[in-house]
Amino acid sequence: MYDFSPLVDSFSHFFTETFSPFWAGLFSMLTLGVAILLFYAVIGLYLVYAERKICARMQNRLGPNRVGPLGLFQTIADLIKLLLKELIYIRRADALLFNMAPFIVIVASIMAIGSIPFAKGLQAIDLNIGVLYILAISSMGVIGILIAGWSSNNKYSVIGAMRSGAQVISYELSLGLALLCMITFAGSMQLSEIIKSQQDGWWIFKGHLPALIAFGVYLIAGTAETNRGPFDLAEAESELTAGFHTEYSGIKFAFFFLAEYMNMFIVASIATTVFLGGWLPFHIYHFEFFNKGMDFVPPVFWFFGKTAFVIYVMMWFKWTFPRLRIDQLLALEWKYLLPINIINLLVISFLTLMQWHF
Amino acid sequence: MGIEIKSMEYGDFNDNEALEELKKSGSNVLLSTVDAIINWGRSNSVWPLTFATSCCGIEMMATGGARHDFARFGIEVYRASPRQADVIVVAGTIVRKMAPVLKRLYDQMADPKYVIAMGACAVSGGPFYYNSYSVIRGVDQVIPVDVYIPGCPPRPEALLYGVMQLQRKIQALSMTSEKKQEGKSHRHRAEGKDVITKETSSS
Amino acid sequence: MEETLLDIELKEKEEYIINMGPQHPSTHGVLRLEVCLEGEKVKYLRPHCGYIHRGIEKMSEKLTYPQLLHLTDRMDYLSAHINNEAVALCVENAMEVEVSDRVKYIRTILAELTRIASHQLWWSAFGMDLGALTTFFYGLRDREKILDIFEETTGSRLIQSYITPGGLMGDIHPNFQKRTKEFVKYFRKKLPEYDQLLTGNVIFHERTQGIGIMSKEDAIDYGVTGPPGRASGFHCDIRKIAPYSAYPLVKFNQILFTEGDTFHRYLVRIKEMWESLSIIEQLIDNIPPGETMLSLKAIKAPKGEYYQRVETARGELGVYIVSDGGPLPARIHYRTPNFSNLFVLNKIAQGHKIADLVAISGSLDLVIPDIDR
Amino acid sequence: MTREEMTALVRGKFPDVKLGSNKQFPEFIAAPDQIHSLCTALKEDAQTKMDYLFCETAADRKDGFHLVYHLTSSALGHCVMLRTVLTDKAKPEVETVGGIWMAAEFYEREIFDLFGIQFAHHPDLRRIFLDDDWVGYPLRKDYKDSFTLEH
Repeated sequence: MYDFSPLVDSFSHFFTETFSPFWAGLFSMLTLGVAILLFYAVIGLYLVYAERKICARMQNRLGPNRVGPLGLFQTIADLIKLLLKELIYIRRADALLFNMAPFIVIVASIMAIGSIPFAKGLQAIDLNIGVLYILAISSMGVIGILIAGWSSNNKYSVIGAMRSGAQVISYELSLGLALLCMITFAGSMQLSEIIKSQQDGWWIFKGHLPALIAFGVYLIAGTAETNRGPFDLAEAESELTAGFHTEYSGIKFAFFFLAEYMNMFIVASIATTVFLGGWLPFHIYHFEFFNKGMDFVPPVFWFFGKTAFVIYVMMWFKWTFPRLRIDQLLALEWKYLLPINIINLLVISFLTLMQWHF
Repeated sequence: MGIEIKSMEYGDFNDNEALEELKKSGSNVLLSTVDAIINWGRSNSVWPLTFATSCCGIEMMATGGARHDFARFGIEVYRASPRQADVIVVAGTIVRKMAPVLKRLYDQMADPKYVIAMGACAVSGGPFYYNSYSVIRGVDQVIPVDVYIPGCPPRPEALLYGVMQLQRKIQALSMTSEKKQEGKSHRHRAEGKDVITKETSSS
Repeated sequence: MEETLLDIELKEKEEYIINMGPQHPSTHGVLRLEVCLEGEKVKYLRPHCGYIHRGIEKMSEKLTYPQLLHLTDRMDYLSAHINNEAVALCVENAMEVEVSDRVKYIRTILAELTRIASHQLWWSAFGMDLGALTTFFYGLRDREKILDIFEETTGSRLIQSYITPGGLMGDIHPNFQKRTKEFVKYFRKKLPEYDQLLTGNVIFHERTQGIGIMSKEDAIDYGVTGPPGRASGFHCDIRKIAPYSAYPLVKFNQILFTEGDTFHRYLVRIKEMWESLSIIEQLIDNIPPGETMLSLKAIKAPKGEYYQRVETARGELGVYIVSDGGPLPARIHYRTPNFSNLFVLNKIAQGHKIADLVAISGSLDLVIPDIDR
Repeated sequence: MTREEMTALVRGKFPDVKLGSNKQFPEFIAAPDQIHSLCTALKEDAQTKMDYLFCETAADRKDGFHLVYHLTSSALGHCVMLRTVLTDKAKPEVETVGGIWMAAEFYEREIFDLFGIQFAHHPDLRRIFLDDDWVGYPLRKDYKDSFTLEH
């Protein structure tokens, strides 16, 4: 019903028919790039806004409400200010690395967005190893963080970066294994295929208990991946002032700030795609009337609704839990999540072999 | 409590003379539009530095708390790193040992940066004006101040009003003129005496 | 910053030194900790204070007793009433006058309200130190209720200077009793919420239990009083040891633990809030009539030396007055609780992670102007 | 332990110690070279067990710097006040009691900072509140600087 492929196809037809192949490729890439950047900015800004409103709600406050209606333009004002703020160059800092770091972080998250399926056909690139691609790209961000911490010539930054490095590398394992569980179910790494395999039910429902466990592990590991919530050790305001981005000002700081929120969005959208059926509507088996109604809601809404839910849960984590300590954080990963995950993977492989899932 | 508090119209806040003076000068249409956008952004997003020395800091925390809620104005993003902060609210006494540190903090901040002197101690030394061998009599001897908030300690409402004054002041500034440093008052020490020279009205 | 001998010495050894403060979110003020790290582990640390040393003791030598009282609020501003009470009691003892029962009752109620307000703020800030940001708003929400009561009676929210030698600045507001009772009722319901949010949290337990253990001997040796001392089993509640004001009349428990870790320092304060509520409840309905200010001709301490100990929210506050008989003290010294509580940090934080250092210093509940005076 | 018992005990061990006039606590005035051994004795004696030094401070008086120690016993609950007078205002010096009570180490740093009293054998006698290059000792009565505004 809401298939975007004809629309996307007509665009690409338009380009290929009007221009030579080279220019067509260039123009379509440019269009996509601009679209993704715009999308990135809007989502990033409004995630910041949402977080501020949600945390205000949890804390009996109002949150931003003066700039524009309901404070909707608050983050835009922040962006304008950050854009025009002085960029401080740190003496005796490694200038090249120092300037490069924010770009690595932000490029990693922009690249990951390219392969997220927002709706049927609404996907910049449908790689046949989509899950692997996203995992690989989004974990590149940690290189940016490490470089930022190292090049800042600041002791707090180094500690923050080292923490972040240890954390992300460890939790990458859980993240990957949790996704591997679902890949075992779906039998494909292509994101569109994974969604297709959920047409008769989302994996979180079809996959029995193991899928639920994998989802839980994924959420924890995902939160840790984004350096947020109870796992925000890399920044750890009360310990390391601002962690790895202590020395960054103006728009470079804004890059880190935005990338954090975009990473959260990416993690949430992968969770949506792999566990919660992506843009597929919610169906109840043999309840045709209800299902029809659900089908009526456009897939984009389904996708963003589910993503918003996962993001909300992650924000909820952040505003409720105290922060873990670095050794506890690593203990949680290596002593609990990893073994659970491996056993879970074995169980799921067995289930898939026996064809016991729905 | 049963008291209905009517919200104050924005126009009801009277500008002080310094602000009126700043607003007077004109500039061309294009630049003033750009100015307006920039100033809108800057004035609505003043992030304070997590910095407090004494009692006023508690009232600053109370302002951030649920009842007064700083966040409504978009000021709740307390940054612990001076690089990312826009305004330093000097909440509390500054003593001779602290003054170089404060100066350094101010220098570490990225432009445009603003200073609010909160409380009697930061304005003038307050209760420690006389007989104290270590208290700096007013933070404006160390760094330029944009807005003074009297009180010991000022109520959260006073801080909110001070921040709103700062916002209005930012909106009156222009990027073309040399006004960035205007409207800040310094106090120079001349021959051991404090001489107050407000540089607000010079242009 | 100035290069201390220590810095130079350490450079030679190539140790990893970080400076926490003077501007650092977890030092709650302008304390500077010179922390030597090995990886994330704290090898040792050196506190540097004086960034808010205002010379209150010197200033007080030029002020009369009712005047110098105003400076005491500004030392430990979270225990302003109790600081005032300490000076007032000391001067009253010196003059050998006794205030009416009404004054004693009101002073005690205000002191306990102050204690609750202070612990609420500490709870807020402690949660923040550990990264649980929501506690900040829960604590401040309830604290505002107490500040309302203060404001109605004393005219000020934080720094009151309401208790003065000879009595009180004025009588309590007619609403005082009603609103205090309302608050007690309200807060009895809200306190369990604190437990739900933080005390029962698994991560919180992990972060605090067994961290920064202070033995009873250390507590006594370093003179650590107040909740940190009592968490180590040091019987140091001045309200019990040397009762003053209306404390001899009320029944309350001194909260004592023997574990002495961060978690028990936390627990002492939570339980103290319950005790304070019960003290207030015992007194609030029984405030006897009487005058609120003695008619004293002149407030002069006779020649001699006087010492008064009181229990603030952070521990033992001692006021030591040397008088030559005039209206001004010849020397006044404040033995402030935070000064003694600070230096034990090096001892108990060694070997822990830097995140634990933040938790430990948070659990000591330091107010920096009280250290530096 | 009552005031009389305390007096008898201290006078028994240290006959030179004079009795002070403080009404609140039993007060003993010892010579500067005696104070360390008096403190040690008070802490170690099983009858006194003065293990908690709750206040140590100084005062600038006409006859010299008065150094005042307030001691109490955490187990037995009795208090005592010790005093020693450093008559040489130009070069006041006394033995540290930091080895007996850790708390004293920091009180003494404060006293050194504000009064300029030297504590012999103190492990870390530096200024605590003021800058290292501060001239003078503010709590002395004759302290003058160009910064202070007299009222």
